[in-house]
Amino acid sequence: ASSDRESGGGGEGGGAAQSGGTMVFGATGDPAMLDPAFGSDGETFRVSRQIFEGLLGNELGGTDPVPELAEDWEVSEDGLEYTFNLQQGVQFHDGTQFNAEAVCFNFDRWYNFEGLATSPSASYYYQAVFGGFASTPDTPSIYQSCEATDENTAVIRLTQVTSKFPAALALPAFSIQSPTALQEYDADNLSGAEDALTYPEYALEHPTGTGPFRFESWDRGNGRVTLVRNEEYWGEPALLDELIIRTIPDGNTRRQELQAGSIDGYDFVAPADYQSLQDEGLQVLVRDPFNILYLGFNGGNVPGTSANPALQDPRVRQAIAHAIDRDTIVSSLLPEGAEAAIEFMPPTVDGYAEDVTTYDHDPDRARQLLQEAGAEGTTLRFYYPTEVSRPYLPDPAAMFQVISQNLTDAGFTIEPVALPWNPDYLNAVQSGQADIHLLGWTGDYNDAYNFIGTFFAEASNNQASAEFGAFSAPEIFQALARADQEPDAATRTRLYQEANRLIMDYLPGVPISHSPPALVVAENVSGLEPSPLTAEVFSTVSISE
Amino acid sequence: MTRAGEPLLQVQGLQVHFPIKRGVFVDRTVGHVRAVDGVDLAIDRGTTYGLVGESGCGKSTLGRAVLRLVEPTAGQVLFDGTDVASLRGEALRTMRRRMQMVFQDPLGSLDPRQDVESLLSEPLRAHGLGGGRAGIATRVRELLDAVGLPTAALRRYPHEFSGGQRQRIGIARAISLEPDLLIADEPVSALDVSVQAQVVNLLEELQQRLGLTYLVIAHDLAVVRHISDVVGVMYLGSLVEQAPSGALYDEPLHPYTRALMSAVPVPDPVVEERRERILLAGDLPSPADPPSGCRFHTRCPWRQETRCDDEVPVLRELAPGHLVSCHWAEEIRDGALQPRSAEEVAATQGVSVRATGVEAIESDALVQGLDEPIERR
Amino acid sequence: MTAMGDVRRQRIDELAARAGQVPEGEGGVSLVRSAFRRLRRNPVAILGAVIVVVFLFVAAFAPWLAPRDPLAQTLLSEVRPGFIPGAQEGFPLGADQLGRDLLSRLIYGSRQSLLIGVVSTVLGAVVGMALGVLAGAFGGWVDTVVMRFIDIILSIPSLLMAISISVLLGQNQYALMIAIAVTQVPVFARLLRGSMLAQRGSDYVLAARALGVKRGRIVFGHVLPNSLSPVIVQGTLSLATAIIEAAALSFLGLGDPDIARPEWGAMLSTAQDFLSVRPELAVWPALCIIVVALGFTLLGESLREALDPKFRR
Amino acid sequence: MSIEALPPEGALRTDVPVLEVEDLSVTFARRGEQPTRAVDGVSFSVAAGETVGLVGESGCGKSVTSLAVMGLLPRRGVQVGGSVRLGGTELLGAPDRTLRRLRGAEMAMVFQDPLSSLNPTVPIGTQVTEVLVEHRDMGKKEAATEAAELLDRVGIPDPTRRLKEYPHQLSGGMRQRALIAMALACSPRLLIADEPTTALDVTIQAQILELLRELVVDSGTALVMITHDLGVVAGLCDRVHVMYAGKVIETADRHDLFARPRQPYTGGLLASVPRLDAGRGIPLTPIRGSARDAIPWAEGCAFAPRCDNAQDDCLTEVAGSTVPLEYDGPGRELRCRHPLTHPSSTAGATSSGSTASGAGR
Amino acid sequence: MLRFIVRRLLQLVPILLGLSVLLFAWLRALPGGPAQAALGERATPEAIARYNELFGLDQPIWVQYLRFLGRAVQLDFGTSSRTGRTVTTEFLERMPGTVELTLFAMVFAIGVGIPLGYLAARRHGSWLDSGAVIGSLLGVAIPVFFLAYLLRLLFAVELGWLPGSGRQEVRIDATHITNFYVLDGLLTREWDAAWDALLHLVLPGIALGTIPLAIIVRITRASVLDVVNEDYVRTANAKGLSADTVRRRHVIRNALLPVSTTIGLQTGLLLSGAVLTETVFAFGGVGSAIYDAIFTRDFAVLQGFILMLAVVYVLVNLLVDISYGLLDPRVRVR
Ligand SMILES: Nc1ncnc2c1ncn2[C@@H]1O[C@H](COP(=O)(O)OP(=O)(O)OP(=O)(O)O)[C@@H](O)[C@H]1O
Ligand SMILES: Nc1ncnc2c1ncn2[C@@H]1O[C@H](COP(=O)(O)OP(=O)(O)OP(=O)(O)O)[C@@H](O)[C@H]1O
Ligand SMILES: [Mg+2]
Ligand SMILES: [Mg+2]
Repeated sequence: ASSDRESGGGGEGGGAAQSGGTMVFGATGDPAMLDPAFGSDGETFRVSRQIFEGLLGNELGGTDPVPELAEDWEVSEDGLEYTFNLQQGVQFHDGTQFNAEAVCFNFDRWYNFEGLATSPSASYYYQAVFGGFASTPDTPSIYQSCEATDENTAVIRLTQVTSKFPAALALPAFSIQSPTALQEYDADNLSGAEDALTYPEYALEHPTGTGPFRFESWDRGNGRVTLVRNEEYWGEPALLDELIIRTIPDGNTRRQELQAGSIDGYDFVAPADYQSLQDEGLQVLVRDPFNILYLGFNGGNVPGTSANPALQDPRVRQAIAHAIDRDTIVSSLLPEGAEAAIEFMPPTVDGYAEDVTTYDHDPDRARQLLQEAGAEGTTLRFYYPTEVSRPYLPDPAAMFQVISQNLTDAGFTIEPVALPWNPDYLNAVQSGQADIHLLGWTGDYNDAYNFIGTFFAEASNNQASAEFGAFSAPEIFQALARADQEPDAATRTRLYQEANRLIMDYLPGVPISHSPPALVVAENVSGLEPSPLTAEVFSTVSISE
Repeated sequence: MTRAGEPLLQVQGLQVHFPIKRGVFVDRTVGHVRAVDGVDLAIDRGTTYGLVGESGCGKSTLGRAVLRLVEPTAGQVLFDGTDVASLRGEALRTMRRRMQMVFQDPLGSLDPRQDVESLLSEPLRAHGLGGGRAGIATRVRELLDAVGLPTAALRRYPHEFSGGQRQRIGIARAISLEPDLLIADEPVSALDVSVQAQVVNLLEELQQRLGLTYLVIAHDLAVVRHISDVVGVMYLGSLVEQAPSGALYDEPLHPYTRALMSAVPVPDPVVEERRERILLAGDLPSPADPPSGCRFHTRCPWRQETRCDDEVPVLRELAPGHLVSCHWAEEIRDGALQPRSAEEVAATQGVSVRATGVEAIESDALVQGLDEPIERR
Repeated sequence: MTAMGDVRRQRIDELAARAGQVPEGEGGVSLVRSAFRRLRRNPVAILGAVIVVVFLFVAAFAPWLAPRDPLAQTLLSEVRPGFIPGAQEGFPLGADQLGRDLLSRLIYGSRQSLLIGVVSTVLGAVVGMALGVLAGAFGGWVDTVVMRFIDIILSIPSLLMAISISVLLGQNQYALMIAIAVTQVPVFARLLRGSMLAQRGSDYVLAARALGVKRGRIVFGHVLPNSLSPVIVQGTLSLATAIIEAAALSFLGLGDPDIARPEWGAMLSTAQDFLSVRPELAVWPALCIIVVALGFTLLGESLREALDPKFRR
Repeated sequence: MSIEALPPEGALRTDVPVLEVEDLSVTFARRGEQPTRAVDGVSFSVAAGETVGLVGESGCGKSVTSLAVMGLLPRRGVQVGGSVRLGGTELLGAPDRTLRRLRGAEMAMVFQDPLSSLNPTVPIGTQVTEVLVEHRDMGKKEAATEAAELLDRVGIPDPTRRLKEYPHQLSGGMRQRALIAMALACSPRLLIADEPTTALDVTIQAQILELLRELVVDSGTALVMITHDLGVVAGLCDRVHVMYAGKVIETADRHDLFARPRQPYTGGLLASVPRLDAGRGIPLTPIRGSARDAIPWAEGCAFAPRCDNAQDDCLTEVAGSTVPLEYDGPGRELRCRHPLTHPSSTAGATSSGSTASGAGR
Repeated sequence: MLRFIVRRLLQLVPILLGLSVLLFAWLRALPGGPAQAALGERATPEAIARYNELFGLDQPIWVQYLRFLGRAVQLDFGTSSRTGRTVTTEFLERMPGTVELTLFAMVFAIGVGIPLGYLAARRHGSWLDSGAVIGSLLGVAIPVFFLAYLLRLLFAVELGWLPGSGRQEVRIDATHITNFYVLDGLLTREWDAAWDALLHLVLPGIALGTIPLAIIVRITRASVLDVVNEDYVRTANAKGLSADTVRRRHVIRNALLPVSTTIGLQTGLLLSGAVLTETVFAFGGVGSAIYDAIFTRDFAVLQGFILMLAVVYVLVNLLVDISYGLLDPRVRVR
């Protein structure tokens, strides 16, 4: 695994990477706190990824899980028991030893969360992967136990086979933290009042991991987190002396600050800026697209839902799909490297099917379908978010306007509804208030279920989530469930492909595009490898005068 | 009109005190400005009562209290037998028809946004008088004619007229309701002498024609004397002397009246050179903290030890219809007492000549204003 | 000779008749009209008026003036993330980020921008004035209550206010106008109250009371009309600020949800994302906003002078 | 030098006039508006110890004349013509520096409204001492002592305390006294008083007039008294100039003027004033119309429209020339073609008939 | 005087009470409650219900309000749902930045506005006059986000003279005692830190100061025009004072009276309202905190901040009124 790491350094023509220096990186927001176990947002993970490591990590510049703190692992026949052989000679930042005990301490910690820590806001990823807690017998957990069979071997048992495992262990949420520090700083003691969680001292001041950087300080007033090189790092030590992550919410400000030299790089480059930044000699590092943007339909076919009646007619849904000019959208609105999507997951994920039903841009066909369905002039309440820019949706308003124009051209009537992203938009869309809406997803790890399972798995009672009008399509639900529980990778891939075909036949929404988000760094920065998961590590980065 | 014998207006023991408020949560009254402090007077039908006095002595307040434009603190205002103070709401409004007022500032008392026609017809409409649209139009023209303005004035606005013309409009408006009593609060003091004479003539002429009763307030003794039958002299909230105008001029009894008379310049160098002047020391004391005893004792050239300082003189009738409130009126009249000079008076009164009292109230009002958010832009 | 003498005699009589007559000229000159006359003589006012009139004209005749459909994404297929087609045949100012004709959008944008300005100002003025009248007419505890209420509104950041309103009412152009209007309410209320309180003590109000004019008529017939001039002035200034406020709100994503409908503020804020590609997209709408704001402000400023009692004659 | 140090009265009464105003004219020309000539060829002179009165109705140009003398008219939009000499020095066209040196030191002015003429935010003391500091090179302390003396001299009791007070803390009479104190600070040769008592009560007015009278007598200051109150003029002035519509229409010695007014306007003014010593009930005899009815002098006698004596030749078109200011007996000048005659019984003569009936209709 | 201050402070009570009721009711009435905000994109209804139960959000609103009030009087406004720290801590950390920024903006607005307004008035009708009026207006008519962009483009990107965002250069390791960065720099004798913090105030300060600048220019101008026509200025001239004395003692002093109230009012407004400016300059003050709180439905922060700002606002206004009394003897209180 460590060889992967070493090979990553020389991205830029192998120029001798210098050691030293401070890098300032512009982020869009403050981290929520610094304990990744409680984290669920990108800015928290951007910091924790530098401080912490998991048993597994992500392939540099890719989406596949690779060994990190675990040298390797074995899976039992039944797929329920994982044996991890751990790296030796690893120390936490507080000087304590990393070993199997520490690993199990972390797993047990998660499983034994109580009270507020079990709320979804606190432990979203744990619940997404493992289900319930020891304290919540109603919601079973797929975690059974962790055993340190010796100093460097940890055995983890599950109650159920899942395709998420072990890939999910690469998620930053499952980073291994120092048991001593966790205990000393009361890491599990989430308190709260009324409408807020109060994080313990550990999460605010003492995040202690094994990663290449150590936490130094967090200056909230000035919006800056300072990390310093971990001199005792077990692998190749970081090149930078210091990594400062600074919050600059406004995109133009970020760009101008980079141009002025106040920061050395930033994330979430506006697609329009890719070219001009490059022209100025800055390095735009485009990530491979690992996301999906779709236009969701409230096309449920179950009586008693809030679904739009017209959208229950497959012809109307197909008409929408034919109306949308994805190629123009991709070429005009999305950065170079974006692709039109034909299904609800990116091609790089196992389970992608080349041969799903496709719906080309064909306004005439759309009109015709609409006519057949007797739904010309159907009014669609088209929801789109404001005050947000997502990797898959850099400019929601522009996207809305173009699609809206496409649909109008095809004979629909559009009633726009704009809402602030969080919570209004998400709330409205997920409770099924929209007829059609824009939404998307960036994958957490290389797993089909992480995409289509999240969208179309049975939510309850033989129905999909309200976002898609709670449609009922048992064959899709079954296909997804079967695939998720299939331990054999090849079979699983086949099952997911089947699920994708079913989905695109049913057409619960129109997949639109996969879009490559980018970061940008100054000319003198080298060694930053863009990650499709937006999980960049800065240990390979160096900065020259 | 029926009870011709008795006076049209009778004021008895009228007091108007303005509270001085201050407080933390709720305003507490910490004192009173005794603007009018116990005034009795009576005005006979068809006569003119002139009221003179120094600025701030309470003349306007008295006039306003009679019309109930300010609430009297105590006392009675009997208008044609009815106690005005007891009237409320609609009854008061109706009563106002019979008592009207002409204001000192001719421009300020006319709404700048109303043309003359609307100015004059408004009171008629407010009281449902004039007999409809056509009736009102005729009446308005009559009014204009009565005050000597051409019909062309109807469509014009107050700012387009000269001062005298504005005052005519004010008078026309006041008489539009055919009142019995007209209170004229300094009707001419804002006007040039030549125009002042026109307005004074007009007032007299109207009185003759319409049988009006006047209460004329002024600080100009000459004007008051010219048009009044009876003149009252006010000092610091109360009447100090009242007499038929001839009598008052011929033989002023109160030291203050004497001083006032002697201070009025006469446009005749010969008279001016001969005239004996009685200069007063200092200014009007604060009505919030009036001097003890005789209110005038702080400035009085005839002040006598202790009695003037301690004992409040009452209004006595020294001659028929000639009332005066001075302990030493007879002695002064007979020349038994000699006046002292202003300097001497000032010296005996020490620093009390200062007139900060009034000012203190002024600033206090501003402090009160401060409690409200100061209006800024 | 005698004939001549007669003529002169006549002239003397004429002069004599003139003395004591009201000034000549047909019809009275109302204050508004005399203010208007002064405005006409003031070059600053004329400049302001010309600007405002030109933009009103553009707004009124937008369909005839605009060369193209402001919504048609004609050049969209030529747009690339780092490239927006510039001026070309048929597109005098080039296209925007969705391939729409910029000039046409600017022209149509005047409609929405002015509408937002006018509606929200009128709304804010009406509500604010209602509060102001309440406080100014009754005084006492009503005044206290109203003014405390205004204080409360004032101490809430206007942005929060605007956002809450658009969240409460759903995001639509009316919510936007209401949101902007709410932020204007305290200004109008305080202004009118202050000016009414000042008027309340004036002699003509006392005169009206003495004449037995009813209270309602005194307030609405006398005090209010005479208190309006600062409000009118503020109104013109508010028109300008409303348009700018609309820009700020759409910058925050709280603008008109029908974003295809051109509006300068929204155009300017969307253009922020393309400043590195085509700054003109921002410059033009910004220029429009500035010029209109300037027009209204100049007009307001000269109205202030024209309505100032000091200059009355 | 203090006031007491001045030479005694007699020595100052020389024939050399302190102030000579010759053919003074002031035109206001606002952009976009008709130019108005507020003062039109006014000439007069004042000798030391002499009091000259300028009388006339509101708007006749009294204040503008005084401001022109002081050089206090705004620069822009105002044209000033003629000549103003103070002790032989031409003031019109003199540089600002010279004027500032003279103002306050050689010539001083007292204004009508004592409250608005005092700076509300500066203590009285400072407002008095600043003149001393400016013109008499005094130190702060010395000036304060001197200022207290000045206040005392104009009759303000407890002057040391008053120095620290602000204008609003003083009564109207005291404010006017303070203003006079400032004017007197440098014992100016010329004092112009522009309606100094109009805003005051009669009793206070009497105090102030007394003060001015003493001043002229004691220090020989040349006083220009501007007023519309003929009573004030009668008591105070040596010579009187009656103004109408920007021009002097009659000039006379005080006694002459009141005894035998020649201009119908002057006569009218005198007849309009109700007199304390006249009986009740006799109607006043006002001039009809108001000052606004004046016609331009270029068309004829400005007073003609209101004048009962007006004849054809009061108009320029007939007479061929404007009515000139002419010699009218010793010490008198008159601008009238049809003056009043038999002036010994003015009031009676003019009151009957036309004037009264013309009034107020 | 003391009585006056006490009275004004007591008047705060009803304002704060009214404000708290209003805020509380209002914020709770907004769709998408705190649970949704806290739980994020894909929270299930059950999770939300559990959250609500946990935090008592399912109880009647007045119970919630009383609980809130009870804690608020002890200056406990709860915890930010975004940062998990107490609102009071957040406020104390954020307020100094806003205070520094406001002060800088006002110094800029006053320093430029008063002389400009004075000159404009003295040259009434000249090009300088029109230029000052129109120029100050331009700043107002440009939305602040665009102005920020232009300022930064010129001074940070092109010229590189000034920092374009933040409160302090992140590479400087400054000690913070009071969170007033400039002051901290001076206290700790870290001169470069103080200087750097000051430089960081310049661009946002200018952007923030343009509106008060425009208002100050206009009011100064109008007020000077009024004052030069006052009788007492004529008196001062009649006394033969030097032009300089007249200007200083008699014109400017009085002309500044109305300006001073405006300054106070604007200061009050800036202290509570620099939301957009602070956001586009990534300036860590209360404005940007409110902005974040608005978009994350951070009710505790919104309530607490706005109530505390209302106190600041009223205190500033009180200060203004007191200082007005000091400046103008006519309204001086005893
Ligand atoms: N509304 C009021 N509140 C408090 N004090 C008042 C009020 N109105 C008048 N005063 C005070 O009452 C006293 C008498 O005032 P008033 O106006 O009656 O005097 P006046 O004789 O008419 O004076 P002037 O000749 O100046 O008009 C003054 O001291 C004045 O300050
Ligand atoms: N700054 C000015 N601009 C234009 N016209 C002016 C100006 N100042 C005075 N006038 C005009 O000059 C004329 C004379 O005014 P002035 O002030 O000298 O009159 P006055 O005799 O002092 O009157 P009053 O008795 O009312 O003080 C008036 O008609 C007035 O309108
Ligand atoms: Mg009065
Ligand atoms: Mg004058």
